[in-house]
Amino acid sequence: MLRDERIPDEELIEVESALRERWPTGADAEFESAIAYHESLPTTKRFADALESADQPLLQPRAGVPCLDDQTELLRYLDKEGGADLLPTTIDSYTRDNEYEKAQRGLEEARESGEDTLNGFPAVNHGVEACRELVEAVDAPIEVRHGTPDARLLAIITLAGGFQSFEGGPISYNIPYTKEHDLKETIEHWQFIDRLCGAYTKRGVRINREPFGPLTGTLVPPSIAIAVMVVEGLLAATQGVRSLTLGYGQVGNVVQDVAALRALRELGEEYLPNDVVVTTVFHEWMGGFPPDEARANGVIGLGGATAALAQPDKVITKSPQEFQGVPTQEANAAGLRTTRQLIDMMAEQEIIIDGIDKEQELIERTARSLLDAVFDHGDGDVARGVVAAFNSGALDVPFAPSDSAKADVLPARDDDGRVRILQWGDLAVDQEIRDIHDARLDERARTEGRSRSFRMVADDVDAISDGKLIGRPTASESDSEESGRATDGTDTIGGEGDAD
Amino acid sequence: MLRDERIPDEELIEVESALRERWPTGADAEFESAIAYHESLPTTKRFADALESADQPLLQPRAGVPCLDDQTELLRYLDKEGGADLLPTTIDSYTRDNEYEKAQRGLEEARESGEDTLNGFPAVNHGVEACRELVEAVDAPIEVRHGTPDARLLAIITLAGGFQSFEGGPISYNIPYTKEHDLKETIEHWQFIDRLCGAYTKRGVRINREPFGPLTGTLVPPSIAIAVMVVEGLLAATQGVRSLTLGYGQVGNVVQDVAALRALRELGEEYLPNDVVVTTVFHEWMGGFPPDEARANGVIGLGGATAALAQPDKVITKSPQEFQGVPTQEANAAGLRTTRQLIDMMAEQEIIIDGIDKEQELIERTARSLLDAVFDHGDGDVARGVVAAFNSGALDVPFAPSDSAKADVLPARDDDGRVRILQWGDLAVDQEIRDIHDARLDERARTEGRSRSFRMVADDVDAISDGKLIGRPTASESDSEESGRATDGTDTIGGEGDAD
Amino acid sequence: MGQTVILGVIGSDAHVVGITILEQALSAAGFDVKNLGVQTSKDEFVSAAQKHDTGAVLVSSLYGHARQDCQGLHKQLADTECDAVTYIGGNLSVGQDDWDDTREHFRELGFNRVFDAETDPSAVVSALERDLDHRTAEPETQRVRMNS
Amino acid sequence: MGQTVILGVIGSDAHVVGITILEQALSAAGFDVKNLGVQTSKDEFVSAAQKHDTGAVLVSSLYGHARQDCQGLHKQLADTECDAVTYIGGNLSVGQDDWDDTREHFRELGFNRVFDAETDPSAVVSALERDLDHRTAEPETQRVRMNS
Repeated sequence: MLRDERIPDEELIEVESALRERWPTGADAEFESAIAYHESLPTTKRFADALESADQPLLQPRAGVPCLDDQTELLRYLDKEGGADLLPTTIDSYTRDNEYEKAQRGLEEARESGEDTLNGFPAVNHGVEACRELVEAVDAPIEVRHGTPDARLLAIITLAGGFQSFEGGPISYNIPYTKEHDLKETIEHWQFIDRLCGAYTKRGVRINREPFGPLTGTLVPPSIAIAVMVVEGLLAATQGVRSLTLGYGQVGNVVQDVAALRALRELGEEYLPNDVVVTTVFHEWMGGFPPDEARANGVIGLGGATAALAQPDKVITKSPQEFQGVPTQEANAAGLRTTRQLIDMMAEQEIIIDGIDKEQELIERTARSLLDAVFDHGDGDVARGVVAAFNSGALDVPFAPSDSAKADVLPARDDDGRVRILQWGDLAVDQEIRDIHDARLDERARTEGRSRSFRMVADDVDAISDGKLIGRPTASESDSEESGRATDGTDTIGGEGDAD
Repeated sequence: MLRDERIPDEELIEVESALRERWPTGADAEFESAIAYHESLPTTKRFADALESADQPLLQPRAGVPCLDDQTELLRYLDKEGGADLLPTTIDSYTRDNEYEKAQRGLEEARESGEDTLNGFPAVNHGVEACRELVEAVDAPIEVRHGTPDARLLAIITLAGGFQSFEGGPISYNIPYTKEHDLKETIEHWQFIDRLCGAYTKRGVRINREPFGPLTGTLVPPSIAIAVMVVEGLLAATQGVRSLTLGYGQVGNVVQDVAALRALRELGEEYLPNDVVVTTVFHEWMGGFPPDEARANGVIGLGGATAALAQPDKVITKSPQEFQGVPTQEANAAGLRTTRQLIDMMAEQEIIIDGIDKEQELIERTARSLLDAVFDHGDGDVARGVVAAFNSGALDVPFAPSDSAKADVLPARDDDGRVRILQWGDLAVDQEIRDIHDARLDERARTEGRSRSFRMVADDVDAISDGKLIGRPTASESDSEESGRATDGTDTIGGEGDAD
Repeated sequence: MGQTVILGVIGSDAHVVGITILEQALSAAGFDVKNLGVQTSKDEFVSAAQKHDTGAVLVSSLYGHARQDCQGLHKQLADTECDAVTYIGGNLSVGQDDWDDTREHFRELGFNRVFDAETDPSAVVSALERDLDHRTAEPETQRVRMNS
Repeated sequence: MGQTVILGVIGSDAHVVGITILEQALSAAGFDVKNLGVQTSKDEFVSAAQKHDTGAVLVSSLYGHARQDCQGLHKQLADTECDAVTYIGGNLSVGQDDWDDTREHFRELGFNRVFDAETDPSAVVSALERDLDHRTAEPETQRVRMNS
């Protein structure tokens, strides 16, 4: 039965042994020699120390290609030309689905053809030694970034391979990523991973863990993201994790983003045990990007400016080629440097913005309400509570594809561009808070001369890629813009005119 | 004798006739037919109306190439691909020096070779008809941008040619641009230009005038820039100008930039007659740019964000290729779009920053003190006063090459990155204000563990192109950074180690 | 109105935002929507269509594998004597393929309408209203862009 | 110390920031600086050098026309029996010319030291201290970058 309790040593060892047999490379992932290996690494490779001791936000990109030498070269490039402080290794999709055989075929094809036949680095297939070669080949600490619901074997191999940070979590790598993975089972899998990190930690190798804060990446209300981060943090802490980086994805409203990052840090420190070092990571806009590098640079610029104001411990940067998928290494490095320039130019300025406290209070109050619901649903057990809360809809994530969540919640921006909740489903939030959101959305509805509806959601989802923050009714609907548009629209049937 | 008095009709006509004989194209610049031409233009070409009625900052790039068809194509590109709201026509350097024969040779070479042998559009040589073709060929209103101390013939021809906005002014196109032009004479020349604009205005063709706010473009203290803008505005208003756009160049500190733009608008409206419509223009960073497009985009991003906060009426954008000189049209359009994305994403957010009022008060107080000195120096006559004030150093511009200014003032950033005055020369500012600046610079000196000195100025001048706002002592001086640097320095002789 | 419409993301694609919004738009327009969610197999589409005697099957795909994922879908629908209209929308090809070719390909597979990823939900609603009320009208495919 | 140093921007170039800061640096180091300002002609450099019996002539150029502007400068200085050391610094060539070629060119014109636009003023001060105290040392040219 699922419980938020530390996995006993013998169970850890037993499960670990069984998992290592799932793929030949598991054999080399021996814990004692891994400890010795970590101890042999220079202090500059200590991810947790580097992150926790920084006095400015550290920058980290995303990057993963199939072959070891290409991945080495890519990371060196991002270090040298992008000035990344922390490096990533993004894992391929097959590995995320535990399809190691497919990943193996992809890797072999990549080696033969020289093409990137996988969308990431298949670390399980590469095995412990290759991971260590990668760790040694670059100067900065590296994190495993993926999106794997059952990442146990990936964790066993990459941690033995010298990585000291591991992204993901049972909710954040289930609810936004898959349809059918059972949440209860995913939690058990991540309890194992956190327990493994705890075992390293106990031996003096503090593995940094980073739940994935942006969730579905699309207008996620900060309170929901923060509640999920705290739950994942609590589950990890129980298993012995002592370095936790809680995440949050930019929504694009400066006040709300700064307030959310402060609330995240505040609640993280409040809810997590004192012996856990809590840091925060800010993800530059994870939603749709403009199909234009110049405009994309504007989005990245706002991300950098927000990071400068909010001072998270880490920033995951985007590239100007975000729209078209995986960026070139040059574009990836450019995103890092644009962000750096903004942070460095703004870092020493004292910019105190009004109203952040008030927004932070609203976020914290809502997040507490969701966390209370989780504890209530589990009779005090956060593991059982979170499963039950997602099941009842008391905790919910907008646009969640997972069958484990109701996904009844729909967000929309208010008249100031802050993300509010339009449809509540069964979210465990009291009427007073709901009234605040409703009032703010009504304000927007009045401004736009339309009623609150899913159309706002649809418009908001596309707004930033269309060059705005808020999805206001378009000019062709309100007839206020110059010609041209109308002409362009004549060959569309069933256009907006028809539909209204 | 120089006086701030309206040029009589007969003098205007007499001088205009004489000037029109200086170059063959002058003959076509006939005032009455010009009025008729302006009246025939569609309302969308009315520069002043477009600018004054906008509800969001309008964007305008810089751009000028020698040939008419190329200039037409360039402006169309910036309109279509850059989304410029207002278009420029930047004039070449020979024309700025009134060297029309050299400009003619350059233009002919350009036509033959197809190369841009001039760094701008020689409007005098092109003449009235070509200007009109250009005005008609593009949709947006166009402004003449140049840097010409004696721009009288240029004004006669371009205004007759259908342009409705004319950049520059007697101080702002003398003090930062030339060494030997006499300020008194330059003022007389601009009185003529403003009087000509006034004549158009009186006939219903409101010509917009835009003094060049950034001055030397290098750490200009806002109070100095604003005092110069007000003086130029007053001189123009006397001659009948009724649409004035006062300028300000970004210094990079958000609070100071917003405060300065508000102070500019405030003092502009206070000092100028009620029948003058005052608007403001914000120039994205005019100092040295990073030699890297990605970092340059960061600088532009901060410019866009500042514009979104300060809401000037117009923004002159920079391009990511700023470092290398004249940008390609693609880069120019990219700068426009990056700026637009930031403004559009931030426009609807209410972001109220603390401390702007206090900074604005300090700027206004200092600017008033400088303006009082100008009035005193001229016994109430602003034209004579400004000459005398520059002569005595009561009014001064840092890094001014002109013999008409003392250029004894040296600026430096304080610990927050705001531009303060390090060396006062004879600037007409009382001890109380000086003490505030001194205290802020001492604060920085303490932070950096060095004394206040010109080294701060030198470091600040390069800081943004080096990726920071404030020119802190570099790592090699303070020995706090990783190796590498020291090695790079070994083959330099007389390096910093020697000098200290 | 009131006709049943089947909606889902085909294959192993987990992009949920589009169908979430489309579901809302269709419900608001009075359709009875069965949202099969993400990662829906061909078989699941077919059996849902059969079970609900559906008027329309709306397939979404955003991860670039629609060609493979839809292979045989129309044959299976025909085998169950389902005469629903079928739409497909999303990022229907990998890379920079020409849209006309892409549309043609999916028309040949049997889709009545083909939409790109920029399509406004209201365009789908209007098309459905048309197709389900006026089944005699000749089916068309078109590209509808929301913001260009 | 206390030796006179002539400073100016040659030709029709109006870039004033560099020499303003250099003037401050040289004054602070105890040199007697005559700053001729921007847009200074060859003749003005030569007559100032003659008038002040200067120890060094420092030429700045940032607008890319230094080659033309400096043509004949050293001949004129020699004609007036001026034996000042001469430095030049700034953006000394148009476009992406190779720095070694540029430096070589200005050495051949007669400049004792050639600096690029990234030079720290303190490097110029140190070089001058060296050259004016130890005139027997062999003149050198080098590229000094402040921040790389």
